[in-house]
Amino acid sequence: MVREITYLEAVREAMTQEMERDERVFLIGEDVGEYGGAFQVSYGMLEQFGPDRILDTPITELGLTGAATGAALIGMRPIAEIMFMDFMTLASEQLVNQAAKLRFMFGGNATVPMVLRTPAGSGTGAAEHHSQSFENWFVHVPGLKVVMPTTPYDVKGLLIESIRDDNPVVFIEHKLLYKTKGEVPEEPYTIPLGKADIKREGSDLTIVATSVMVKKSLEAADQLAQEGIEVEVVDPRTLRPLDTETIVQSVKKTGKVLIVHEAVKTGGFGGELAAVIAESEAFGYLEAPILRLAGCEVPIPYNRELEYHSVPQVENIIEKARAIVQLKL
Amino acid sequence: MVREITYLEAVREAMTQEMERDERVFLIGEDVGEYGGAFQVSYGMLEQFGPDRILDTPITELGLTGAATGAALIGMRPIAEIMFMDFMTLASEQLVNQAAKLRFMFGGNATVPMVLRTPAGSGTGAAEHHSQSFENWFVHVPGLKVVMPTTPYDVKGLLIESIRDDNPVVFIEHKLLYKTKGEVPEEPYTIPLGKADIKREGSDLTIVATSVMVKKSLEAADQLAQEGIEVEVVDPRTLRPLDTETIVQSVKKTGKVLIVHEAVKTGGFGGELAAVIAESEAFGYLEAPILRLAGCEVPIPYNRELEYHSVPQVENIIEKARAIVQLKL
Amino acid sequence: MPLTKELAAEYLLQMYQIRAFEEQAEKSYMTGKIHGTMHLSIGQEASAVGSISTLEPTDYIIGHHRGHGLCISKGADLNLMMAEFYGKANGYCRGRGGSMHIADVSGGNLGANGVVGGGLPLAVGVGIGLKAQKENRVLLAFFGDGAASTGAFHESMILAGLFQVPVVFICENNQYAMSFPAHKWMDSENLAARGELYGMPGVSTDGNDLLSVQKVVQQAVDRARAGKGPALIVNDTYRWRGHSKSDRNRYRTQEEIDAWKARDPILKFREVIQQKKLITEEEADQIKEQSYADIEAARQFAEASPEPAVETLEEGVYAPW
Amino acid sequence: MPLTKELAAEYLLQMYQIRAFEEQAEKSYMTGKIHGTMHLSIGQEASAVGSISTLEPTDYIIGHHRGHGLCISKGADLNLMMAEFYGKANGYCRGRGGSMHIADVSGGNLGANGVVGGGLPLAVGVGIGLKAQKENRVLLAFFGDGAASTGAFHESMILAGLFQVPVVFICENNQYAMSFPAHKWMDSENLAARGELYGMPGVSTDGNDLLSVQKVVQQAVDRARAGKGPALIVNDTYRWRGHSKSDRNRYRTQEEIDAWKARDPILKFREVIQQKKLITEEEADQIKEQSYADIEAARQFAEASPEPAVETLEEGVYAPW
Ligand SMILES: Cc1ncc(C[n+]2csc(CCOP(=O)(O)OP(=O)(O)O)c2C)c(N)n1
Ligand SMILES: Cc1ncc(C[n+]2csc(CCOP(=O)(O)OP(=O)(O)O)c2C)c(N)n1
Ligand SMILES: [Mg+2]
Ligand SMILES: [Mg+2]
Repeated sequence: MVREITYLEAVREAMTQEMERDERVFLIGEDVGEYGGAFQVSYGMLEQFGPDRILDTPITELGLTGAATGAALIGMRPIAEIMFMDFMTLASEQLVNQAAKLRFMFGGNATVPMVLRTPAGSGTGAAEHHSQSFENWFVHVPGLKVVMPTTPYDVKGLLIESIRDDNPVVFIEHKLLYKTKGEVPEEPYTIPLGKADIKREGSDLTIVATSVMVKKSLEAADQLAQEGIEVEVVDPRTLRPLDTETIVQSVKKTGKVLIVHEAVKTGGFGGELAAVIAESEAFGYLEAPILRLAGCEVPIPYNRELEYHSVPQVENIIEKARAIVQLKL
Repeated sequence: MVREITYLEAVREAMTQEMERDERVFLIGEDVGEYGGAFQVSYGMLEQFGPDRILDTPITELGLTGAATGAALIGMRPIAEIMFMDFMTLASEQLVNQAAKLRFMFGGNATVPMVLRTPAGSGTGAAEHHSQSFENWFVHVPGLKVVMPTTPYDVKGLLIESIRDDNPVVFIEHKLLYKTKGEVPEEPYTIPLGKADIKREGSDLTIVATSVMVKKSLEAADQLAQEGIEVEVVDPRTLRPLDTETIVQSVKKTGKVLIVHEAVKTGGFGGELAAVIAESEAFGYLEAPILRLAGCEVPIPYNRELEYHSVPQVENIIEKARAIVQLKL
Repeated sequence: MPLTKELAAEYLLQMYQIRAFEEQAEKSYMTGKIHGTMHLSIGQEASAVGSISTLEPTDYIIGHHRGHGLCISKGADLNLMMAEFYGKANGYCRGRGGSMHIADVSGGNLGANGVVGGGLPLAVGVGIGLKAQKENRVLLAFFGDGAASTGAFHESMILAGLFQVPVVFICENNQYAMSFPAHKWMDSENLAARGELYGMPGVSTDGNDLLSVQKVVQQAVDRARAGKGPALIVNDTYRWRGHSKSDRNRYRTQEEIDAWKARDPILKFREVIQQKKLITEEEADQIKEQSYADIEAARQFAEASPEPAVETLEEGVYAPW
Repeated sequence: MPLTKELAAEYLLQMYQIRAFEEQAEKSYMTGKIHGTMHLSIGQEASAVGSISTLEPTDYIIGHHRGHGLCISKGADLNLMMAEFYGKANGYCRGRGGSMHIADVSGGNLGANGVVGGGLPLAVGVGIGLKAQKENRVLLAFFGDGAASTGAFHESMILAGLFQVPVVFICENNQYAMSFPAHKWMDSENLAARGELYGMPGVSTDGNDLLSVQKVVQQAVDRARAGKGPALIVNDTYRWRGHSKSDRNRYRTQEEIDAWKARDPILKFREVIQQKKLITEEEADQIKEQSYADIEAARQFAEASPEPAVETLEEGVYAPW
């Protein structure tokens, strides 16, 4: 049987194996060295690779993101870590205007192979400034690829693929998934970007969910199965490029769809998913409106109860799914 | 007959009249003083109000946005200008983490009345770093309001309303509209945020468009009318909060909808619009898929021809609208 | 101002209250009564009290993530503060903000910030507003050595110098930004030297000596109030505890920690005022007991306080509500 | 290096080519052959040529929005450069970049940037890469006085000093950021003084004197190549033209402009080399004619070149394509 490791260990193993394989790969970020990263993701890597390949920076989100971009521009393959997704706001200029555009702007005569990793999400009581999810910002930027993995297996395969990809990839992890375990082969392997994964097959309803909401949707699906409702859970895994085909086929099969993500509903990635379905041939197969279940229209509050209720939970998914299947809208 | 002025003059008049009315209002930005702003929007205001109320800053997008936020926090009503929307990337931390969240984070015991104005859009040959539109980034942020006016009349009424609003408002102008003229009353007036405007009535198809695309959609509608196709053009004007009601009613009436915006299609505001329609009661009235016509998946190139073809033009709108109405998809 | 018996007792009380608050915070966390994280300012009490003791009640402060001590020095109600730390409905932020965002706008505390350096641009704007409002108020803007490396710091200092705002920028240089040692890119003198280049006086001082902190900050506050513009002050100090609960202290030695503990800002101040006969050993001990009792009362208040109602979740996002 | 006849002629030619390119750019714009905007570096030729003349062909530069002169100094093919300015298919960026984004990565020109200060973080990363690649290459990173006020500058200087990258940061202080006068917050000495604080030598020089620019940059380049880390250099200079086509020059006086024109960097260099008998009046005039002829040829090449095909619009967004 295959070895089990955590999501966090899968991130570390992917980075480590790629750094062993390719000396152009290095890690740069705040407290990624001795401290091991705020979540201990890179713990031990400084000892293995030394300070020339594990670069600890002062608090300079814009600077370190641009540094990764510049290094990539001359043939290095950097991995940059932004400690919390909330601080991607500070990094966004270099990511959006430079990393994403340099190649096109220079007529295709430049290549920017880099990965920008960052943990998103609420549930840790870290409040408004350490809990956000806004992956759709980067989905909206041509030149970027956006990956949002759910399982340790997907993490390792997608991160290795992202490091080997010749484009800037935003790799969004989730704090609540770091400690979750799963089977992960020891040897390096890749999962292509742009391929969705059907995490559970079902015939009554398609749930398209991302990141931690895939986990919650699977829990919901198990309980719904006991009521005889068979839910298909589709995990896009890569948000840009998006595997529209797999999503559309699933919706054509079930005729009903629920979109679930943690990010605030308005302006979120769920809108893109709904639009992709509504403009596709699946439109003709829809037996119910396309519904979204997503974060409330609030910043993430500190109080545990309020925080819990500001993003979708298993019971909310069950309720919404049931309503769609029973067409009680 | 009412006096005609340009969109640009309407912005200036709204700021000027509010500054005359309320001494807490001031303007801060790069080159907004002697230079008159990169587009001459604030030309003459330094002479009228002096350097204590027209604050010229060095190049400090993050700093000046935070400065506006801090001033608002203690009772001032600042208007900040970011010279090009592309540089909102640099301002986003203070706007998203501070301006948008302070009130909620402090338990409702803070108020942040400010307006952040910025020109978006392509068509001026300014290339990748001076042509972007990504309004959906800010639509995705609870605590912000987002306004995107199309006509000189709407500009004046919405900007005065935004300045008087007690929340941070992102006010997105369009470079290509600055020189367009329209009737604008001389006295101050307001237009409520969150109210869409039906710019043209029609029965065959609803086009929901924003900013310069409203203008292009109206041109398209005139030509389509000659073919007997009656298009209804809905201009949300405010993107957050969104006037869902008006949009849904229009779609229920026409049964067909085309969404048009300049921003890149993937991850854009069109997704939100499509989702809002697809989850509404209008869903049952749809006779065709919900289609989006938006910017190509590229940064805005310099070459005039390429730039022209990277965003929707009148002929593209006509073609798409015709296809939907004739159900030739 | 001259150090009277009353003031000496007041400062000592505040420093002990800070120490006691932080120790209680740690206990509450350890016993699982708090989720999330927190940043303790034990060892930095003199920087907070020495700086803020120079203000009028109508003046303002802006804090940072390690801000409990700043709130207490600004006169926060310990009950409401502890209630917020517990995320309760009657806390300063109705349980929305918690440890990292305690604010009391009407009381002149414009809040802590979860974004390192995030308070600095705000400080410039507050300064612009204070200038316009012409009520001779001033703002103390606190930040850490880590915040000084952010672009926000550079832009804010330039704008502050340009507009000559009545803001005193106070860097609490506790030598580390999480695990990153300040000395790798600057030290307190180096940082203070930047003041001049930004168009304002810059000075560094012993942040563990309440009276020397008070002296330099008072001068800067008087200047600012007189319309002579901003200043940059660096309080050289140290945090005894780890950065936050996730800290394993791999990046520093026990010797270093012990050496700084030997320079306890509270004991240092006690000695001074006892020597000056401004207080007796017994009085000082009573004050210490008093402060721990105040915090214990606050804990009980907080634990007895109600949780915010879930129905209120969306309140306060927009004005009015 | 010693100033030979050949080098003197070469530098003069480059400066005249820059001047001629900018004058042609302005004409092409005025006659409606170009849309968009452009930023002319007339008056700053010595800063570009003096700085870049210190490099090996395998070294790198990063430019900024006023970067035509930098491209020419780095050895750009005038035809491909003019073609890009015209937005043609055979331009350096296939017509995608235009005036503000001319780049030639394989030729060591990592591009101009439309975001003020946007090239500085990139420069740090290039420096990190050059260190790792161990080929003793160096990078010159150019930026304006306006870029120096951005947070990107501060963070980049700290990182450059920390990692001791082989990068020479060159500020072309032409006294204004659009209409904003640098002197309101700094001057060349003030800016150069920050180098030390960031952990690198800082020096300012007469940016209109090619030889003094070359001298200070050469020292910095040699240091960087020897692994001794980065440097900050400020070339004090002036732009003769408005900021861009939208500029009405309201913020400066004709007297000021004339005073700087009297310090024409090209004439200044001509005098020096003629005095040193490195060139005759006639030879210098021939070089001038030659350079204008080169630019005229480039104009004809550009105007005769094809527009990019619309079908190619989406090429180059992602690798591979
Ligand atoms: C912009 C930003 N980057 C990173 C973090 C994560 N973080 C929280 S506190 C901290 C260290 C701050 O150091 P300093 O400013 O010296 O304050 P101290 O913690 O030492 O009191 C970091 C890196 C953050 N909150 N904000
Ligand atoms: C981040 C950013 N803010 C504003 C602008 C608009 N802008 C273009 S050039 C310029 C002035 C730049 O001044 P400086 O760096 O001194 O270069 P110079 O134009 O004087 O050569 C400004 C404000 C920009 N391009 N980027
Ligand atoms: Mg610190
Ligand atoms: Mg300049």
